[in-house]
Amino acid sequence: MKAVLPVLGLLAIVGIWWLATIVFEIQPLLVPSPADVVESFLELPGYLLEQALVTVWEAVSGFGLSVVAGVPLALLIVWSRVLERMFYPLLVALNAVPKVAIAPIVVVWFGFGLTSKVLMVVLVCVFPIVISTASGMRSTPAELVELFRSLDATRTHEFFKLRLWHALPQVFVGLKVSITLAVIGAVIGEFVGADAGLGYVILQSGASADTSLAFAAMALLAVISVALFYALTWTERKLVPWSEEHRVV
Amino acid sequence: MKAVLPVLGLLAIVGIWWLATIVFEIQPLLVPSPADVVESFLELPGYLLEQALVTVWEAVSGFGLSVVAGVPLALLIVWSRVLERMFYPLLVALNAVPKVAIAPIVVVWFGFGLTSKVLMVVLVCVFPIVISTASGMRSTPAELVELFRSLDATRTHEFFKLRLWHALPQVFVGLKVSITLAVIGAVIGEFVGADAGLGYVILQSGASADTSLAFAAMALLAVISVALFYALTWTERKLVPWSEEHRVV
Amino acid sequence: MITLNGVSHSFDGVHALDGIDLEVGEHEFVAVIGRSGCGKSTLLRLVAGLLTPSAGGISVAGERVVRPRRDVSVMFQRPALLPWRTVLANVLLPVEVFGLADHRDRAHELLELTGLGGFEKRRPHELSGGMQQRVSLCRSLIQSPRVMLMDEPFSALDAITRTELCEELQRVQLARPRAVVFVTHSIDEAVLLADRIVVLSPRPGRIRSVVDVGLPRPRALGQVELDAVSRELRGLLVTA
Amino acid sequence: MITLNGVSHSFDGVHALDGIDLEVGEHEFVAVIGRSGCGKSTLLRLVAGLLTPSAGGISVAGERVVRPRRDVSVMFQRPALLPWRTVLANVLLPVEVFGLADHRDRAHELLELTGLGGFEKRRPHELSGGMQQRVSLCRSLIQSPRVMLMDEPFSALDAITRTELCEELQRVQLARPRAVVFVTHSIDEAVLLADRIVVLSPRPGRIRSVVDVGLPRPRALGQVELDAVSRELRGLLVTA
Amino acid sequence: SSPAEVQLLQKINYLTSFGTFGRDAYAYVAKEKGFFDRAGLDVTITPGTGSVDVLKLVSAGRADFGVADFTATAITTAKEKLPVTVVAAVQQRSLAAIVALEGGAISKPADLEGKRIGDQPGSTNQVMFPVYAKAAGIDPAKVQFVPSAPPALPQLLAAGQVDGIGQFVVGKPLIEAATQGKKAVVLPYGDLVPDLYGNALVTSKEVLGRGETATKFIGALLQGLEYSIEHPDEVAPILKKYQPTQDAAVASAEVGLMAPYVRPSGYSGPVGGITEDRVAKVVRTLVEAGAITEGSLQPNDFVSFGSSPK
Ligand SMILES: Nc1ncnc2c1ncn2[C@@H]1O[C@H](COP(=O)(O)OP(=O)(O)OP(=O)(O)O)[C@@H](O)[C@H]1O
Ligand SMILES: Nc1ncnc2c1ncn2[C@@H]1O[C@H](COP(=O)(O)OP(=O)(O)OP(=O)(O)O)[C@@H](O)[C@H]1O
Ligand SMILES: [Mg+2]
Ligand SMILES: [Mg+2]
Repeated sequence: MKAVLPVLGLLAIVGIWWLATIVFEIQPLLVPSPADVVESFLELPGYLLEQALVTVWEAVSGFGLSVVAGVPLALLIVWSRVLERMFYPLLVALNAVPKVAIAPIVVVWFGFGLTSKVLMVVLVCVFPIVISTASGMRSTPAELVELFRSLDATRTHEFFKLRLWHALPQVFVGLKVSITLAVIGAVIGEFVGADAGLGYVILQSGASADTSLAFAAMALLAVISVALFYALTWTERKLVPWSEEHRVV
Repeated sequence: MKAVLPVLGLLAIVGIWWLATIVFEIQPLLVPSPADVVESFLELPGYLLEQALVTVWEAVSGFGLSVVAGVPLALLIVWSRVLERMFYPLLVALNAVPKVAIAPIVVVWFGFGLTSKVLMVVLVCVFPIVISTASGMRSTPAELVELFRSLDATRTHEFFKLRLWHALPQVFVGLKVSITLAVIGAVIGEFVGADAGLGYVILQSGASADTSLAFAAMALLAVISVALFYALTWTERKLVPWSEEHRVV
Repeated sequence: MITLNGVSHSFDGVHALDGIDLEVGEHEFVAVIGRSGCGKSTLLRLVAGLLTPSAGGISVAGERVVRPRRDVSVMFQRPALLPWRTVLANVLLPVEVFGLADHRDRAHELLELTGLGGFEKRRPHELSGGMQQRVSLCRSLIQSPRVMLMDEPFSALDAITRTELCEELQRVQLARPRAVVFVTHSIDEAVLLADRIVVLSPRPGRIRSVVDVGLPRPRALGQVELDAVSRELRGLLVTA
Repeated sequence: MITLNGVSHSFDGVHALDGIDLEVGEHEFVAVIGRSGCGKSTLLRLVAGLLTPSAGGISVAGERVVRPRRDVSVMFQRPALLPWRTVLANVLLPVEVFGLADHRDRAHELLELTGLGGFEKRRPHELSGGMQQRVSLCRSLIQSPRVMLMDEPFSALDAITRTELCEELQRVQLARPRAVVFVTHSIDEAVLLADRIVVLSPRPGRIRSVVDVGLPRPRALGQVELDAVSRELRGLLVTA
Repeated sequence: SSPAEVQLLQKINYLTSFGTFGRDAYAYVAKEKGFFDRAGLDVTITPGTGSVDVLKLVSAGRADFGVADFTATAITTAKEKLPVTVVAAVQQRSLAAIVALEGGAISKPADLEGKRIGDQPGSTNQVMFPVYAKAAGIDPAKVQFVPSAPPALPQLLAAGQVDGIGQFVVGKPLIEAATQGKKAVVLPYGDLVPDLYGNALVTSKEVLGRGETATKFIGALLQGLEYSIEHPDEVAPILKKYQPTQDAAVASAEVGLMAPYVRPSGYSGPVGGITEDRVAKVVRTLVEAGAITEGSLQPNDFVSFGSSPK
């Protein structure tokens, strides 16, 4: 049953899309019909899946790095008002720089290899993780913070035995926002200086006006994101069973 | 005092950047020195500020629309498991489509005017707002939900008098993530078809290899984002004074 | 007014209530006492329609309970105040939800009565534990229900305030009687207020015995007649 | 052990405590009673070093209190359990924070003693209100502090459990006396347990009087001598 | 080849001008046909993302060679003293053109007045338009350029958002394939401004300093270019082998179209040849067009005539 609904939703959307391409007689160059897209995919299934794997790998490793970097960053920010005041605005500023515009610089710096793509992913992912983790840690109920104070707990304990745990559900919100951005980050990295990955396929097909192929690649991206997203949701359920979100209300 | 720390942080970063350009003898075409960037800005201050205004307007109106669309969407998703199961995956999928890749389609559809940029902003912004609002509404403490149930409150009341209020602090996390993305969304929109805005400036300067001008535009983008971000933070403080985050702990 | 018919309830792995049969009259004040964790709150939740019994049936005013009813008010064991609302707005919540006419005066009256005058504009986190409980009490009193379910309403209150509020509750019940189910840990309180007292045995909660308090009203704490009933109840609780 | 010197405290706009002078001996059990909202919890927080007094000075073991100390344990009015920890892990929290050797056996013992045996692996939201309070009690008992601050530790417990735990507390205090400040709403409890009872007047909290309970130990609830003191206290509270 | 031989191969990083289309396929041909192997080179081909990016990557040493538009290279080096230099002209005439759809508003240069042309800001097509307009006898001020990103151009044209787009001549089959059978009208700049070069092979001065290797690479790549235009039918399968997403028909057509630009009728020099006279002329034209300032660029600043094919 559970699986039926998303499939229904998908069918509804695909149906509307198909109808639109027929009714409005949209040129395939602009928006190809679902059939065109499927056909494009079936022409090169092996190749596309291979490229998809490349992108997944970049996205996942960048995402992992972002978690490893972002959570401690959030900790530092909540830990010290001084650090927060000094570097939080910079983080916001960094996040606001359009990644598409700095992608070439990143490639110049870090080469055509995996590094530059992973870095792009990190640049895109880190901010949502930091901000939601920080906000989660800050929203720890006053009564629990008081408990730790009363035990004269070190700040390390306050952070690792209390705030981080309390923040976990919100950390996951950050992670879920990030994971879809991660895929996009990888694609942007691939737009500049790559010869593999779905981003490269999109670039190629865009430039050769092969819109159905681009759509096929984007559909794959969507599938990847949805899979990664629900993998996270599943992890959350396992890891945060006490969260209000999972109680039957 | 408060203002001193961010300025210190900024100076530290600019200092490191400057040093790097000198020590590694980086070519200005790749990374210009801060001096080059300031010079570029001072050459065309009026023009750049005008372009900045264009981008701000696009970002802010798109952001506003995203709030107007995203919060009700989150409501629907929390309201009905069926709707959630049907459309949440699609939303995730939509978010995973690289905006850079669909920007051309948006422009083709909605023309070179404001509409296409605003739409790009909405596409970028809506997801973080939806996901954090939904998660905030879901995490409403069971005891408060039970209170509303015991009053036989309508679901409308449950949502508007309870869940939405409870979610407000988390909604703001979503908004803060979105606002910086909004600026990027506007820029991506401008990349594809515009004759004004900072994105256009970056595109133009990129093509003419005027990297300092591109950096000046990006610095402006960063300033805009930081300003918008802290405007939101300020609003949050005024609007959500009960939040644990604002209690002195 | 309230009928429970062989009601049992289990939470995964914990058997909380077992075979409860109980009848509460239209104007009857029934107190429920029992060891901590024996299922008193669960019992109230079941009657309120917030939980569905694992077995047995419950009806209120002749209708099977399948969901909460507006003519049943619940005061929870924990204050459950909305942190973003002022004290006054918290008290007015049921009125708002029911869409009733202005009850501001009534709210002020109740707050005054419970000693919270002057705190109307404060937020819950600025109140002491007992004050929060009183706000929650005011909130449940502002509805005028046919059935009142109260879960240890005075547990966080000092002896004096508690006595005052008990007297107030007696007065209200005499003037305008309703069906009340009142969970308490204070035997004296139960004896003072109740027509009948239900003693539950420890987990799983079963009805150990039902004691009729056949004493005339109004009663006052410290009356010698009450002490006898209290002693009887204490004995029942120990052997429950 | 504890010395308060003209201690006052105000929260923005609310004058909670005013000019409190109090001395608690090294092995002395002091109960604090007073109307709800009179500043009892605030008093404990001040002694615990969780709040800084607006005026006056506090010292514990001869040192000025500027921050919480590890030899002072606090049991809060609300359970304050960590929702992600099991009951056992919640009880073991202080041990973990202090970095002490394994206290698992002690924790199981305490849980057994407070009637929570079998619930070690449950999470707080699966417990009744009284059970949560008992977990919190176990957590504060697992530390072996020189000073114990307890804020209405038995308020959510039934009469029987309460009596049992009171007796246990008396036993512990006789065997290994410490300085205890014990906030309660139950006059009987105060008389049963305390060496001295501090009566606070309503907001702002001032010391109305200090009653010495010069009765031999162990005491038992229902003793006639206790009743006399109880009556005196009730009178003081009413006129406080 | 045995491991010992592999040891000897010199590693070279090469960037195409933009993506991997028929017009850039000659590098794959050189690789497939073993021209690189025979020159003792192990070449890695990476798709480029436009002239300025290629110039940046080459000057930063991320790539040893790359292909960039000659005009863009001239303009960029006039602005920034980059350590890059042109070593060969891939096309002897500019590929720049305005492309429109048949049956639309544009069929000859004179139609351009009052029309909207979509193009990337700063592209050769846009920069050189005044020169082209002058040669065509129209007023450049009367043509409106709508800035937009390269991948969006065919779609904008197809959707009628613009009347024409800036495109390379060889883009014709692509546009026609994309618009499903509509014929494209191509107005090549090269027809009226024959002096302009098309793409150029650029490298850094540092790589040139390595001597032998550079010369060998240039030779092998141009051999691939020559082979491609002589055997256009062989190009498509080779490209498809390396880049499965490419449309073989479009790729062959592109190579076919490109041939007369690599070796125009009447051109007697070598494939890839570049001469100081013509470069000087181009620089002058650029100054006239206002793209660079007088005296900011000398031919020897950005072209290494000594290394170019003779
Ligand atoms: N964080 C706070 N902010 C503002 N006012 C507060 C705060 N905490 C307590 N107060 C006020 O201080 C006064 C004393 O509160 P306190 O919690 O000490 O009372 P208490 O004696 O413990 O009452 P109770 O018996 O109800 O627990 C109350 O009037 C309360 O409104
Ligand atoms: N949500 C829940 N999930 C699992 N078990 C629960 C839940 N709520 C209550 N229980 C269990 O049901 C039993 C009865 O709980 P209930 O809250 O009804 O007790 P109570 O009589 O109100 O106790 P108290 O006097 O301490 O409030 C307890 O053993 C408790 O562990
Ligand atoms: Mg209960
Ligand atoms: Mg208190």
